Amino acid sequence: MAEQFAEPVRQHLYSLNLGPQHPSTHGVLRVLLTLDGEYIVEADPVIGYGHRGHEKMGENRTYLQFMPNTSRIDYLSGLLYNHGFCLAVEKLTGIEPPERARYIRVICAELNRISSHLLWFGTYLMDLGAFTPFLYCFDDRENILDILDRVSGSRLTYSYCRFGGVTRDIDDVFIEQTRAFVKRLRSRWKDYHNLVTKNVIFIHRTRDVGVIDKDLALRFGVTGPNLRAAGVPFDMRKVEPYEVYDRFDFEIPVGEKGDALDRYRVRLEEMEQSCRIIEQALDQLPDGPYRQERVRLKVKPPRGEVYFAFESARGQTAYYLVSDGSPYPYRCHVRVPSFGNLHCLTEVLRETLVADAISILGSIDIVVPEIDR
Amino acid sequence: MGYWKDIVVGGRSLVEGMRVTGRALFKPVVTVPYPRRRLEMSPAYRGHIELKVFPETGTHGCIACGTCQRVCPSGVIKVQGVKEHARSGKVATHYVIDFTRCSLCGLCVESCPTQTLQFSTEYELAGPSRWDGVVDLVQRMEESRS
Amino acid sequence: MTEAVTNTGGDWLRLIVGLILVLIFSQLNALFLVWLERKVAGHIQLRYGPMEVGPHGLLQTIVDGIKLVGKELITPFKADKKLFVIAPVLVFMPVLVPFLVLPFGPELIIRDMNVGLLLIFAFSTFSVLAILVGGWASNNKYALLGAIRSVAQNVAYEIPLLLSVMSVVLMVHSFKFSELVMAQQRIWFIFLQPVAAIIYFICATAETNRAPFDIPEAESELVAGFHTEYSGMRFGLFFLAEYTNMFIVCAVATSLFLGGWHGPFGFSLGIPGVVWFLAKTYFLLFVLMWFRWTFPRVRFDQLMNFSWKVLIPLSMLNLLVTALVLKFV
Amino acid sequence: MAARDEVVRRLREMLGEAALAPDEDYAKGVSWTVQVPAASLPEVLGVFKEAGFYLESMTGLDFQDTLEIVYHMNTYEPRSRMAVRVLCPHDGEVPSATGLYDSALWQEREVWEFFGVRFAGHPDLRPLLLPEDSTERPLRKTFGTVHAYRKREEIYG
Repeated sequence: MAEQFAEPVRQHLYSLNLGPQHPSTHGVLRVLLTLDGEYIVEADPVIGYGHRGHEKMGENRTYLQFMPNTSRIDYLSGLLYNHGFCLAVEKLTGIEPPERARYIRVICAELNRISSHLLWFGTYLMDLGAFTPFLYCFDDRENILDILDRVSGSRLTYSYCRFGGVTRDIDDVFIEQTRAFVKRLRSRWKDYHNLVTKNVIFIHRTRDVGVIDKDLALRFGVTGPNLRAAGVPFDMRKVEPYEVYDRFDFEIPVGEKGDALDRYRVRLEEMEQSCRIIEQALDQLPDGPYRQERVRLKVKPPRGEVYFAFESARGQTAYYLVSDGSPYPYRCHVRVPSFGNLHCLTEVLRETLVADAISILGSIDIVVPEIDR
Repeated sequence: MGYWKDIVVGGRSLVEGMRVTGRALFKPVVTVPYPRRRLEMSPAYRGHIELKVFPETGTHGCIACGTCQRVCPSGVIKVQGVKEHARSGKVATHYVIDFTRCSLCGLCVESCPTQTLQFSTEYELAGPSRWDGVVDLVQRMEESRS
Repeated sequence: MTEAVTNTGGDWLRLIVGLILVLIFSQLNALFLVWLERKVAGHIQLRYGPMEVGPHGLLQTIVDGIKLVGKELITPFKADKKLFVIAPVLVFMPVLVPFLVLPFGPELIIRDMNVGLLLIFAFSTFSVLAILVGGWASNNKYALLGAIRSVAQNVAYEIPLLLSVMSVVLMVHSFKFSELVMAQQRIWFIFLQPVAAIIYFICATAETNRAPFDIPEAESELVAGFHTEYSGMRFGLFFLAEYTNMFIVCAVATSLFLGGWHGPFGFSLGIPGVVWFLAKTYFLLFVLMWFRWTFPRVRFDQLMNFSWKVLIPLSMLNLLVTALVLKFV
Repeated sequence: MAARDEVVRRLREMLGEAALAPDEDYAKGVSWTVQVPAASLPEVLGVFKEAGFYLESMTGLDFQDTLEIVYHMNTYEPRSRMAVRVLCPHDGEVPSATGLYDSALWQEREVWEFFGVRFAGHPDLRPLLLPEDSTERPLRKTFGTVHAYRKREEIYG
């Protein structure tokens, strides 16, 4: 879009603090903008307002005690983070969870992914000035939270997974509710498309805005839907299938040029693919125990390290655990996707308008506490 | 011709959008006017912990072993127990939790060897003081029994 | 001599009574509209909206008003204090004037001026000045950006607004509201001038800074735009002015395109004219709210593009066609 | 896989066979581990850059005898993650990767503030997540309570 304007005159520059308290920075993020009129000459995201020291905490807690922390790193997809941490420790120690537990985890993780995307959808539209889709999404999302509440007992920070299983078995009501939810979500697409996707104002606000192409993504380590919108079919669930993802038939949606509209489309399509995974997992759900009984509360992995990457709602996430043989990790590093996704803003925001900055910031879907850790 | 087509298509899309919200205007409301209507908590709901009363003994089964105290990630729990006489096991006399620091992970409930911990379904826990979160569960149990 | 005195006396009386009525009506109307907006928004979003104070929350806005009066009036450090204080007054004053010429009913016009329509547009432009003053005086970059946007937007949208109104004026040969309305006794102008009506309504939305054209106060970009720094009743005045402004543009739309106090096609169905007028006006207000809770916000340059590339050519064309038809048919 | 093999071939030429350790069954989540002396880090990362790898993660490990910086490089192909490990003394310096990867700008700032590793050639070494005036190195084992402070060979030996 920027090419369409005349070359901005570099004089009377002034700086504007977008945040830390601002309606659309999604948490305590501050973007230091240098503006020329309404054009952004330079953008410098300032982060760290929500730094809680999760990595240091990880070194001071046993592996199991770190579990509640993981769902607080990214509170919107807490279950995905639980899941990933669980898999990382299981890989480190060699615990094999029973089949049923694997399926339960996948179903719940995908539900969590949908809820995270729905929330993104709502807040993104709110950034663009449409308030109503936000409430519609929350109506749908509430359904997921109710479903997950039934099994995990919590609505946001689940800590549902345990090494070698999950805390609670799912029942028939859960299965029924999940199927009903998938059906309901599919019937909602038409409304969403009529209200948002086809809307001419929305299309104009997002098309060709904030293009993150392949090259930029490579330089900044952008992953997740933002990378897939640029046309790279890179999804850890397909590339390095963990858990039982290799048994399901699903596609990785990709975009074409990586603008905000592509990112929007990719996320919407991803929700549909998650629905497919959930349906297949429910069909294949085996009977059996939901938790391995012999796992001690204080797991003691052998000396060594593991780097386990998985796909959270925002992109490629990884736990890097180093064990010295004690019940406490020697080092516990979390690779968070929003870190790279946000960093590329320094480049993407250049030569855009303030209004576009908000649109781009919303479209890359960051969770600030995840960056700050 | 693109100019006119854009106007027509764009205008149509706006009308479509208004139809969606217009229909919603007459749909039933989905929110709950909270203090007037309350929802049931789910069976798995994780509130703060409380001591379970076993009908056989008429009291809790806490033996003050301290497993929950050690497993708690945030150091929320403090248990104290006494031995009635030299041969008998310990019985908890004080079981203090600081709910304000609890992250509701449920590790204490899972680790309890006598299964005497359970989640309460209470959810209106706001209080004017930070010490309102500090509760002695043994005392609480006795109050609820009487 | 005496006759002239009583005459002016009668005029004065009419004016004073009218002004008092206008003051009361505009306040009540604004409070009601705020409530209506929240209710409409609520039900569009599948929730209740205000429910607690009064039946269905009807008294909520009054309570909110009292709260606003009780709040501290904060003046930011290094703000231009005089202008900062004047701006809310400046924004509220001109919105009262148009009520003098609005035709609520056949006999319910306080002053039926022969330049009534012009008066309204002259004063509605005035509010831009107030916004500029308020935004500039705040010493806040968000407010300044909002003020700049507001001015540019108003300049761009005044033109198609007036052009679309001109085509109606051409048909009636008058700026007088009573004549404009009387000309629509048989058929409303919306059927004769649909393009002008649509353009007028779009521009009116932009004039009143309503979504999807609410870029001066775009809350997700500029926090609250030009009134970011205002608190208490100063903010309240901006707020009331916005809603009163909405009423005015909708009332003008009603009298220009929807037949004012007339029923459809000359059937009044025994309902008094003022009811017809208010019903139509509130319907238009409802549509404005419907817009706001449906659409995303347009971007600043798109807004300008839309005005200069679509609305202005279209309204020019419409005016030209009207003129030609009137001349040759 | 092609990109990975290409990198492995070139790194063998550059560093010799001993520096590379394969992990065929991907048990640690990386396919190859490359031990690199600090001086030749820019060339090694340059090889990765040319093969289309991105800097996925970068972190430090604090041992009694040394610090270790671990770079995880990945590309958009299955099972091609590689770890680059650089040893660095506690008050030492590591060449910066900012010229090659823009993402290193922030990740190096993070490692700098948490471990106190200076990156030579980094344009802007301010704290990123910590307050601007902080001088602590929180992830070093000398900060706060720690459970163990070990030598490197106790874990990897």
